[in-house]
Amino acid sequence: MTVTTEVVLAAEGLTKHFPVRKRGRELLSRTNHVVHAVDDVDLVLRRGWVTALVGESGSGKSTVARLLAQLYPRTSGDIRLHGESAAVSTARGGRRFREYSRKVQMIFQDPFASLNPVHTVRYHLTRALRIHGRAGKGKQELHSALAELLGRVQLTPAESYLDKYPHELSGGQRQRVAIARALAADPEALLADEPVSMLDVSIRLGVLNLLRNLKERLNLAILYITHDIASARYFADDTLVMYAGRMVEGGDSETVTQHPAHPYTRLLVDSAPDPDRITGSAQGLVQEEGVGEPPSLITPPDGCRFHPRCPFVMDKCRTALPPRFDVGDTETHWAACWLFEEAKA
Amino acid sequence: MAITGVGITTPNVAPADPAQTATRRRHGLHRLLVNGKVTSGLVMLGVLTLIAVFGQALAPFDPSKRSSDILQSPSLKHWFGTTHIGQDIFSQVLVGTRSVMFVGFTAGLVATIIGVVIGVTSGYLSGSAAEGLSAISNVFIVIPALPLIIIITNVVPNSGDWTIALVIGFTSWAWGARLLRAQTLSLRRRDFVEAARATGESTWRIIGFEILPNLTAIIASSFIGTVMFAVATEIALAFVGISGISEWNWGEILFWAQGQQALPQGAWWWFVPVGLCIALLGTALSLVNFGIDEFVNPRLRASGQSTVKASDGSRVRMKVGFTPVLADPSRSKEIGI
Amino acid sequence: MSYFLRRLAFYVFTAWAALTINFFIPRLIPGDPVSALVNGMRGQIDPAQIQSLTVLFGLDKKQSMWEQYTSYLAQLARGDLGISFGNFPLPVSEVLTQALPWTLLLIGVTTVLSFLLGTLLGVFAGWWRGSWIDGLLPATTFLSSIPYFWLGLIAVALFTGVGSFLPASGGYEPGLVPGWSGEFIDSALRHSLLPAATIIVASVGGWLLAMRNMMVTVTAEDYITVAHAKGLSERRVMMNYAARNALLPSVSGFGMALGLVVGGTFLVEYVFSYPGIGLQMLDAIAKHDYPLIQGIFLVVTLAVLAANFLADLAYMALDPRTRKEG
Amino acid sequence: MKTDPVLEIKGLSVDYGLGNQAVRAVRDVSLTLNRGEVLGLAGESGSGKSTLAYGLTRLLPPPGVVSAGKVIYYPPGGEPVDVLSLTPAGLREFRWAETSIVFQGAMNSLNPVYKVSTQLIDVLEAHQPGMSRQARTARARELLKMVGISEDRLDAYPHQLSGGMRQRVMIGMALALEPKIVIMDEPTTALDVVMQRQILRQLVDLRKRFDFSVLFITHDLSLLVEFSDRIAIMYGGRIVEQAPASVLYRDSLHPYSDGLLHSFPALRGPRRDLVGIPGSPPDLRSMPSGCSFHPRCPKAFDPCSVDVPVLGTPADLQGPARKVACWLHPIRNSAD
Repeated sequence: MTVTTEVVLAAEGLTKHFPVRKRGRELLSRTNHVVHAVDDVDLVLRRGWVTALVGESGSGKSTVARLLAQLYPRTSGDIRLHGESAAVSTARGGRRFREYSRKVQMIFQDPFASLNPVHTVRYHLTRALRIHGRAGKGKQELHSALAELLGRVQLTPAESYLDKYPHELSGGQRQRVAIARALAADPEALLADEPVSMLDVSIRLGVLNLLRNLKERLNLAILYITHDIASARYFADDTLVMYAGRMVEGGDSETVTQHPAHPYTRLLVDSAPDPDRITGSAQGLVQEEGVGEPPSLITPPDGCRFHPRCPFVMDKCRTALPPRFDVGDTETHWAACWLFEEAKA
Repeated sequence: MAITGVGITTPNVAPADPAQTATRRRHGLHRLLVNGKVTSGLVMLGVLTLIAVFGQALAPFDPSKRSSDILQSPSLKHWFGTTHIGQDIFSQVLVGTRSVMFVGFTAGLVATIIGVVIGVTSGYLSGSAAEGLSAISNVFIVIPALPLIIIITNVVPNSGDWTIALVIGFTSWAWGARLLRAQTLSLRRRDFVEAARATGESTWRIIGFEILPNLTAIIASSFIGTVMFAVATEIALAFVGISGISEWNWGEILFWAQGQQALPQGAWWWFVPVGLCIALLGTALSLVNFGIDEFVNPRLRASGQSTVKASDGSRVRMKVGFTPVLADPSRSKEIGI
Repeated sequence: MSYFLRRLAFYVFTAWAALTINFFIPRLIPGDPVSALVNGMRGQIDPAQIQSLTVLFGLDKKQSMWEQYTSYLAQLARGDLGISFGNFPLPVSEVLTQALPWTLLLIGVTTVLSFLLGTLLGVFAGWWRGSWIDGLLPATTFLSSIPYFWLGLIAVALFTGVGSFLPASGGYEPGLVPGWSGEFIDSALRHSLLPAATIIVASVGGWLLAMRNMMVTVTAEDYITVAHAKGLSERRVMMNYAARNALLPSVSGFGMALGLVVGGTFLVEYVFSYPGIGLQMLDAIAKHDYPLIQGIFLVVTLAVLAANFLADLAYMALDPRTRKEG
Repeated sequence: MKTDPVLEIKGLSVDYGLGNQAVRAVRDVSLTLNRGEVLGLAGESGSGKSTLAYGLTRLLPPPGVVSAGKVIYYPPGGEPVDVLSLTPAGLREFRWAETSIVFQGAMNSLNPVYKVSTQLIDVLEAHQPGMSRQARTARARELLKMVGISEDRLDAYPHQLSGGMRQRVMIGMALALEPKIVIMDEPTTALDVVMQRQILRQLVDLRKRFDFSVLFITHDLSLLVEFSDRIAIMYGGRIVEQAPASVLYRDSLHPYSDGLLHSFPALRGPRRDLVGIPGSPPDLRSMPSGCSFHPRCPKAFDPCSVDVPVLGTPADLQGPARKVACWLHPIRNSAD
């Protein structure tokens, strides 16, 4: 796994703080409270490569996707497309944003919500083609472009889908239409925000396999956001783990899932259902680490954000923010945890 | 592991379901129109609109013309009777329909346009401008509407139908704006709006083509609500004698009836038919609005049959909390769907 | 807490907006009816009153708009609303003090009663869908489509007249002196019965429908199913779970609907010649009594704001989510 | 294997709507819940698993109706009761005292306007009217402690609690009257894996202490395999396979079960090949003829599209605990 391909999209120090509405007495005070949704996130997406971003709900992983799609303005940090800063100053409209969206497209979690109920499949796809100038000239070219798009997501024959409204399609078909819409721009990077979590178990695999297939055929860079660490192992080349707005661990998927380094990743892996641990009645469930809940992101803990729940907490963890340390087992495996300070030395 | 051991015994299998024909999916306008309430409301409105257009031509008499038939009760000649100076009330009602419908629908249109612009803008945009617009609509909701309209009508010279319609329109857009703002706020956070942005759609296209079509039902219902309010207000203004006496409308008939002590004299026909016409128009509008409510909020839809025969033979109302158990559990007979 | 402060700020803003609208309206009146009156009445009208009318109507053309505005606000702060032309030489504030209690009692009590009655019926209609009480809906819809005043007129024709227990007009028997005497209170009550009944009949349908629809919506919530699953009594599920939650939007809607309700009830006062604000207002309009019109608009707006504020307090008491975070 | 039944569902059918508009969501389901076991019920959306649970407790909202079948409850040492023929008063008494339910949406299953304590106490008020006020409060406190929530949360409103805490409160409430059966409808689906694990751990613990049976409904088969004693798999309103959890995981008979088991990636062990299931779940309004899975089934053959296979013990396999409804495994003649 030492083949590294060209970096398409990179985030450097990406940070997003949402302002909190002031209430009561705070109206009189000067302090501005913010939700630290995403803090200082670095990541790269490579051509023909799937990078998974794993975390619980509220960990900021969806915000990362929206920041990368430039749907939200950043608080700070930079976004680089092929090494050049591609940050759009305002999140709204503009030719620069449109140019950016031609290269970076996004797929949303809920296919029941991401298609407008009043428009047909044809409208959704035609708009996406038109905006990016790929609708061709005349009806004939448009139709063949639409048919080709639907063919790519295995919705054939196109005629039986084009004039359907979203409510006439099943969940899996809707998500395929959403993927087709993203592909209409002919992007280089695809940001998939939990693309299968709202789908029935039996059809998840079909959509994931389609994405993998597209990645190979179109040489796409894919960011795969999920809360299901097992699917990251199955589908992604690299895996990053996020906790309470910060990246805590990263490396190639097999290593991160099989030899998790950060105590939070270990907790996540231990918590995942494991059918091989067949015990009749879940006796294997009895262990008492990592209790509690994720911290408030308005007043996140100092130091490592996991320290209030961490079974290995040291004094240092409470005050100092751990940088990325190499874990040492593979080249790319790192963890933001003081336990690995020596490993680096 | 697939062991194909066919043909040992065929167990007592239930008969196979017949292949189902694809269910026709009804949606949009069609589903709205099959709603009985909407249809009957629209039919009633249609009749009133026809009267509004052709009332002048249909009226058997000139509504203002005096005659010797003074204060007569309804007869074949004067269906709704006559006034104290012998005017035909039926003709007055027919002719007066136009002004009522005109003011109602013009005011409704004006208010809806303002409401849509203010509501959708303040819902889609954020920041202090949006907050300001929302505060203004809240102010207009709280300020008592009728006194304000009375004052303005009183101050503005030449209060014909146009003036009244505009005054009502400009003062009663706030309810619609508030509803639309709330709905736009929730639509704005929906994924399909985000997705349209991510695709590269421009802001005005998102508002016009992604958000507005989803607001159709609410716009229609707030339009109808404003029409109801405008009709009631116009009639009230005419009744208390504030609006001009240039054109006939239903309120004006009541104004004369009240001024001439019609009821104490027993001239019920001077009041009752007009009142029923007002109620008819109001009911028609309400029916359409009920239909729209049920369209927007499926929980309000009546579920057809509301009682079933329970297993003990009694009829049980279908309600939350106690699922009825059907009387005849004939298991052999699969229900044909 | 934050909810409370936000609402409070909104009321202050609305009160200011009403004051400002009130400031501009007389300045739009074409011609100069006020100075004509002042000139006509010279000698009988005292200089302080002339001064207050000058401020109210912006007759002092030498002043800038801003100066007019500040002196207008200062004058209002003193409670000086000018003199009433129609009731010369009574000050507007005095006319209002006489009329306001009648309106507050009649409209206040009947509106609250109608809300309570309609809401209660709505609870039943929404809970037992398809029952006879739900079947009342078409009738109540029809009734609420009829203008209040028309219903009042019919009521007068049907229930009053020679020998009837119910009087057709006025607030009390002519000749009685308003006060806390048993005779007066009895007479006032008798006079208010018919207008009150009119308002209730005309407005109950709206509240009923709103509550019924909220009940139907709330009944599909999970916590209602949980309450049934817990084996609670039907009455408890209906009242403490369904109605209690369905009430919340109704209460917040109550405050906002007041601005609309007030208009209709004014005409009821007119029909019954009930000596309240509404009658005064229509009277003042007929007499072009601009200071009184202005005063009434201001007082009514402030009264509606106050009622809204009470509705807000009720809402806060009912919905724990508006209270401070624990 | 325990075979002492606490709840027996016989031939239960549940419809949405009446007459010719009826859509049958649960078709002739028979299922037995044994005393003290965790019975997992798995299936995709629209498979009828939740409808089954709400139908048997008669909590299905209109237009749902139970159109056929019996649900027999065996109280310890008492006469069996047919839940479906109870009067409303009898049903009210039966509910929560004998069967309680933990719903999927912890967010919406608590009444937002009442304190947690009020909602814990009103169950006690309804079922044990003789209990004193102090005793009730003490019990409410005890219940919260049982699910690991500190007493000072007794006066909290639902909106002040996190999703995990709310679900714990619901579990505590479900145990208030120490029922014999607890039905759990996707109790952890809305929660994170870490929280899910914590709550399940607690549930295992509580089940040991109070010895109730659990009907655990979820679409997450990997969770069920680990957590339950027996698993029943539903498809298109019918139970298609039923077996002890470990047996089902190692050797599933129905192609649908097999497809489900090969639809989720394993976190541990060697990477295995994932197959998935082609097509999409059936539309209840237009069910395929015969076995409703046949259009998606890789092993479908002649009879599948014509005749509905009946659930029973397959003739080609031993062991009384297994049942399957598939033409690949014709059932033993004496099965029923």
